[in-house]
Amino acid sequence: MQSLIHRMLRANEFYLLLVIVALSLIIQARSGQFFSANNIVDLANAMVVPGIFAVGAFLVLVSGGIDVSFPALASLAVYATTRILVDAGWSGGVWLPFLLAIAFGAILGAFNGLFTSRIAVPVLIITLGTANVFSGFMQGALGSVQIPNIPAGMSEFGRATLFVATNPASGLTSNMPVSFLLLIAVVVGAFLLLRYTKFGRGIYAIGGDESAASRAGFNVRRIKFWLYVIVGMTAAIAGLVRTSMMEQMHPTNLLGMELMVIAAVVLGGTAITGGTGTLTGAMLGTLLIVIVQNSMILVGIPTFWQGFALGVLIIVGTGISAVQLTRRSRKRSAALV
Amino acid sequence: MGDNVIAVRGVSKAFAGVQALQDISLEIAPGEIHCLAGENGSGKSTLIKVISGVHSPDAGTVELGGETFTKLNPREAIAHGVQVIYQDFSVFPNLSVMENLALTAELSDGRPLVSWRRMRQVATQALEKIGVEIDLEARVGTLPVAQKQLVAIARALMSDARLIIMDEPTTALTRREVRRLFGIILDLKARGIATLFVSHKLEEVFEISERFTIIRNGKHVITCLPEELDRKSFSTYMTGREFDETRFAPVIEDASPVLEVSGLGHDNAFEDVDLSLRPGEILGITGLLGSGRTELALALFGALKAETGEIRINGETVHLNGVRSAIAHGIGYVPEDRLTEGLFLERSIGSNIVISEIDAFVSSLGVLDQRKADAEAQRWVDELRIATPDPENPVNTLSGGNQQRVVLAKWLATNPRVLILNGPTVGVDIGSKHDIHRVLRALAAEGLAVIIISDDIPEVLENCNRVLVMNAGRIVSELDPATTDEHDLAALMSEDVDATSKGA
Amino acid sequence: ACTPGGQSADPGAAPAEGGDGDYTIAIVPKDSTNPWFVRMEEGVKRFAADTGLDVYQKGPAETDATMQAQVIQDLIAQGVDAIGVVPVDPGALETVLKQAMDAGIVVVTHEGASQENTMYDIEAFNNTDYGAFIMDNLAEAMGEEGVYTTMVGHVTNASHNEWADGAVAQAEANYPNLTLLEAEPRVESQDDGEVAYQAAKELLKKYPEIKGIVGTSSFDAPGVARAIEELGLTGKVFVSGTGMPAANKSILDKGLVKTLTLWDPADAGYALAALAEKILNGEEITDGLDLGVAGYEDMNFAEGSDKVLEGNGWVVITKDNVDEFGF
Amino acid sequence: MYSTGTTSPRPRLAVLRDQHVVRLAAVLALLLIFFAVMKPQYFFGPATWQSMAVQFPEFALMALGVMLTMILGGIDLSVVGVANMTAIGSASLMLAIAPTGADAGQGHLAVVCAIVFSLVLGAAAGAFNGFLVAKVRIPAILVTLGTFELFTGVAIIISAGKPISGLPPQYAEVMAARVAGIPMPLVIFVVVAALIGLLMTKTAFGTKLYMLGSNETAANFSGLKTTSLIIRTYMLSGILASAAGLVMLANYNSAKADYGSTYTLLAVLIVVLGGINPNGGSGRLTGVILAVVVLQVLSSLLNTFPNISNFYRPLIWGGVLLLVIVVNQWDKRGNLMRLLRWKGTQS
Ligand SMILES: Nc1ncnc2c1ncn2[C@@H]1O[C@H](COP(=O)(O)OP(=O)(O)OP(=O)(O)O)[C@@H](O)[C@H]1O
Ligand SMILES: Nc1ncnc2c1ncn2[C@@H]1O[C@H](COP(=O)(O)OP(=O)(O)OP(=O)(O)O)[C@@H](O)[C@H]1O
Ligand SMILES: [Mg+2]
Ligand SMILES: [Mg+2]
Repeated sequence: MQSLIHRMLRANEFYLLLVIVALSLIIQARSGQFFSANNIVDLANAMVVPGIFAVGAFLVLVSGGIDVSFPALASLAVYATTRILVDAGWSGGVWLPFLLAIAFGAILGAFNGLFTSRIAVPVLIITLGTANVFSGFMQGALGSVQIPNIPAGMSEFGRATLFVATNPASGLTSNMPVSFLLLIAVVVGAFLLLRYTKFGRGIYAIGGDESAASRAGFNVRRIKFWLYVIVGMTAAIAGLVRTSMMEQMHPTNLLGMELMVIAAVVLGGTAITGGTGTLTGAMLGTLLIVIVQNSMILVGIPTFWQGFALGVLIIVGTGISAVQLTRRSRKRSAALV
Repeated sequence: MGDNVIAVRGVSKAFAGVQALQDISLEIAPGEIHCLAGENGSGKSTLIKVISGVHSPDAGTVELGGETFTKLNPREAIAHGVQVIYQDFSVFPNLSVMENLALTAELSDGRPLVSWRRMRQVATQALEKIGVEIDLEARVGTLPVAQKQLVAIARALMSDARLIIMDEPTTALTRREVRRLFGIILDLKARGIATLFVSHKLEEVFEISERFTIIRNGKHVITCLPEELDRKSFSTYMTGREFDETRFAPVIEDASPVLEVSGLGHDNAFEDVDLSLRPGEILGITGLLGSGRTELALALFGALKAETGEIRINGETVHLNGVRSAIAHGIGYVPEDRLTEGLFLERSIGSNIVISEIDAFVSSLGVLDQRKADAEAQRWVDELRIATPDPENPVNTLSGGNQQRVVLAKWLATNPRVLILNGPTVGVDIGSKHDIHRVLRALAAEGLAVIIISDDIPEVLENCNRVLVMNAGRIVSELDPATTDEHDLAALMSEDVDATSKGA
Repeated sequence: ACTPGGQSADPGAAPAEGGDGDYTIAIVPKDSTNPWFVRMEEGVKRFAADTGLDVYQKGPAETDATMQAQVIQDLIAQGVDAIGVVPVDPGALETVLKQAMDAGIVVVTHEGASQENTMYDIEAFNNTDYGAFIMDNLAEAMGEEGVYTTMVGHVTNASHNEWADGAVAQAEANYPNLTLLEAEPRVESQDDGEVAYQAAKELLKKYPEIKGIVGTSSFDAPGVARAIEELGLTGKVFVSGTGMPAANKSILDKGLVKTLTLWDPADAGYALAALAEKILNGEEITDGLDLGVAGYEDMNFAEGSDKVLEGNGWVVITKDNVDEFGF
Repeated sequence: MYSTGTTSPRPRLAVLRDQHVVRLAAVLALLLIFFAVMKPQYFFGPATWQSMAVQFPEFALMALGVMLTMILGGIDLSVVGVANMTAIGSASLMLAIAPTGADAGQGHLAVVCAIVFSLVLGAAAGAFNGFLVAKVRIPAILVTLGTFELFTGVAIIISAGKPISGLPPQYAEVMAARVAGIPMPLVIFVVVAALIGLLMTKTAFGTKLYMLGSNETAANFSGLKTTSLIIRTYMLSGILASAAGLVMLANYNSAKADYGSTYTLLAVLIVVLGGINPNGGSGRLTGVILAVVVLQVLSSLLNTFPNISNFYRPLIWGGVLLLVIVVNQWDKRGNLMRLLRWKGTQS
């Protein structure tokens, strides 16, 4: 029991949870709205897309890389899907869009995987290149434009609701989107993959020590390749969810999200150097960022001050866990100054 | 010999510009304990990597269990009973001891899923087999070096291997652990498992091996039985040079100590340490891993703040509140782990040497006088005979022994009064070792005060004029090497075993 | 058509050399993914087809003032005859447009009423009036009473803020029962439908008294409408703003938004190119200018300006006419 | 045993030993040839080059800062935020000292004050980054992502999101001047790049920077003042970013919180393409400058094709980056360079 408490106190997730609770209480105190059913549902709604992206970013970080290409990858995969289906006049269900988008995501992920598994160059560099190629291809070669009317199956899926949460005081209602189940499925899937498959342990092993992994008999190349295929597929899912929920295809809507998502995952305690981190942490980190981004008005932070507040939060949030870590390691190897 | 565990025939391997192996052949019989010897960079690790399928040879074949391979991958090697304990252990620092032990076994069965229950069983058994206790849940990265190595050894031993290859397995082990390892090797032999053993510690090699293969510059020199060689001819085969083994006799003129320590203590790493050191002395501090020797060294170097006691330099009490103040007081420190603490691997040999005194080459205008710095670097390259065609090359082009000379050069260049060396010849071949010892003696003769921290007993006895034995954080005795023999010292170090294990 | 080398040598010579009718005219939009400018390009192409001149649209890859300036810089280097710009940010382009004019290139702008270094700027309308008109539509939906607030793409976006200011001024002047939300008078959608949606949800949760939202960016109204629908406030809270017909058909049909306003960017693109050609041909620009496309047939200088030409009006879309536009 | 290692001849110039730089130079040469053949009318016109010379210094200055921090093993994603914040700060200061209609004397005073203020503010912002990285020990990527938001936030707060313009004409006179026909931004960049080059190769700071980036623990054990080194490096990056802000202020004659929003990734792209190791410890200024030129030439070349949309720009940039990576991998042994060298190499 004592070791459990001890372990908890050392865990980054614990501090993150404290920060989230403290922040929630502040927001509640300032707005009286945080703990209302519909606000919680709204946050869950806002969490879906960044959450799915965060899973992919997390997988790559654990394997020792940093992927900045997933928003561009998702945009291209989903743009191509929507374009094809709209042009073909598809009016069936959402299964085909998902199938297509995931297939495109897999192909583009394989493109990433081909480079990362064969070239000994930091993943950040490679994906910086592929991200530009993806968005350039979408905007240049495909001449992407906004697609206002997406296939009916997609918009129905985007509107599909699990349940409606009503705020008894104000009577406001918020819909819990069906896509939240997708987020859960992706997280659970990633959890099972990481914990119970050799492939998943291989990702941790590679992140810990790549050459040791290959000596232990892991096929490092193959693992890396399929890792990026999987990340491509999850990114495409996130992109399709966003497009479906907006009921419009904005090709550039997702671009620029990458750094915030990576920050969220790192905030959750995943090491940039690879090998360590938990999905719980990654999700808590994402939740924290989502809460902040979606509570500025609730707290009453003036529009002009919102960027400032976000910056302060990132610094304070990461600072807390950093100080925690430093204090721990300083105990071991004191004043190296 | 058709019944060899392994037969390497005519293997060659070149890396960009380096012929690492040239027409090497080697055979090992079941149950044989075979020693592979050679200087740093002679190609031992490369040969091992060829056998284990990490590198594919440019020419030649590897025969395993009657099958002949021109190309081998790690899985095939493992499947044919080859297990390697690598020089860098090849453990996963981020994973638990359990996974480190069991993953390889899990991988070799065909299922895509892992079973944590099975892994726990396998890991428990693996540790039982070598008779050690390590927390299965602990992350390997947080373990001390010796335990990491034990994990690597346990992992290699658990599969039904027919050949265990150990690349310098004893560098980080204490004597006690070495004894246990040798016990394990003999046990393996009894079960018909062969061992290929690489070590730079001669006495170990002679103690355990049944046959030697010596290589030099990637070429086979000789394969023979231990009785056909004495230590001297062994060294000569390895290096092509001859060495005399002599003892250090200090020339101490100035009687006042340069460094005095009294009542020094830190947390529960070490306590109540008194010592004094005069110019020209070489003081040995020896003790098992975890005896507090490294913490003491760090405290003397200002990297660890001592909580009690005081340090006096030339009679004056000083407060070392950081590495820089230690350097300012003329203290230098050659760290234990040169790769992570001592060297800037991608940077040039020259800048590695001059980095600690670089401000001395800056003119009043703030401009670095590169020519002066280069000359200084070249001086040390010559002085310490660092084997490189060009000091502009990165340090990682050097072999271990030469890298260690670079670290040494860096500190000598700061012109210290006291030089502390923590494990100065760990993993260094006898040629380099001899050179390093020669340099240290020469420096002492010029008036430098030296502290050598090492558990290599011959090294300490041959090169020091006084030896302190540390045990469980305390200095338990002071010896005169001239009147001490190896076995007495070893006994002193491992005395009072209970107290020692507490510190580990 | 291009003059090799693109010489800056001879500032005075530009419009005069005209007459041979063989011009290169480049239209530089804010970006090109936005359907707005895709539509604009149709007008530009139509003009090219009508006249047979080398007229093309070339914008930056993203809505970014600095990238737009670089595109113009490169066009100057290539020595095009005229540049028509829809500035991302007029202030940021002053220097580069001055260089263009110094190099003898004809410079005209659209949606750049504050631009100094331009020969003429054409506006489909006056920004303040347009904001007022958005307000009129919103006020009507709100029954001319209640609390409202405004939403802009970015607080850094000049036109959006002018429209929003115009809307607020209109409310103050003509709708005494409309009150601007004191605590959050202006929120940001970051030109992102998702952010507009989330921000609207927050607003409506925190300030239940809100009855209307003035949208400006074309992402605002659809995003806010989505929030209104989800929160169960259809018919209780209203939004108005700019929007393209096809993109907003569903929210109009559902009655989430009563009216949207816009001007047809294709016509603006056509007019911009036509104006440039007229200047190149040495024609005099006077009140009553006819640029040959609906809404721009009788352009007049804005009050007190000899640069800004205003056309007549904007288009209102409702669910009844949404299908008539064909874009 | 002293004969290990190869004895292949070494080109005299250190730069030529860096295969990555050689390859980048080869890419640039090919590109220029292509440009000259395909579009001679632009290639041989001075206007093309002058236009490029005005364009790239903005982001190239930022890239220099990113380069320094990356050599250190960190990164600086806040450069655009610093540039805009300092530009807005100094523009406001100029307007306060010399409001519209002020005389030339006031104008000149305002310009000098503004430049000094901007650089000091940039240094302070950078020092803040450095403090968080070195002392609080937050990963640099998070620190600078956070401070990017923070600095941009400050910029929005002080400017209320609006452009600040109407600067004293003296500013434009100084910054839009030409020195021997070379536009001022390029002059600034060349001077700054030369200074940074000197700093990196001719001072102890430069050597320490590389060493620290290569192994921080060893740097500590070698007695380097790592904390101060880190803070000073981020400060330098802040100063460079504020210089970029001053150039932007001149190029657009105004300052605004969201100028140059695409420059962050562009600067990182340049640095990485230039061969700086993202893990720190190696890379050359020459490589980064070559990368800047390659990307600028590519993008200007692209703009000479009216029918090719600018959207191809990222595609081509990304393609070049991947190409260089692949060639580097394929050419591990430096065959390309051997072609450029004289014959006798033995192994
Ligand atoms: N991956 C590699 N790439 C290039 N050269 C290599 C590589 N591995 C080894 N070498 C070269 O091969 C030679 C032999 O190296 P090896 O590691 O086998 O030495 P070793 O005998 O293990 O030395 P030690 O006794 O120090 O362990 C070295 O000179 C080295 O330069
Ligand atoms: N992956 C590699 N790439 C390039 N060179 C390598 C590589 N691995 C090893 N080397 C080189 O091989 C040589 C010997 O390597 P090794 O790691 O065996 O050191 P070592 O000489 O054995 O040192 P020690 O005796 O301390 O083990 C060194 O020159 C080293 O730089
Ligand atoms: Mg070795
Ligand atoms: Mg070796």
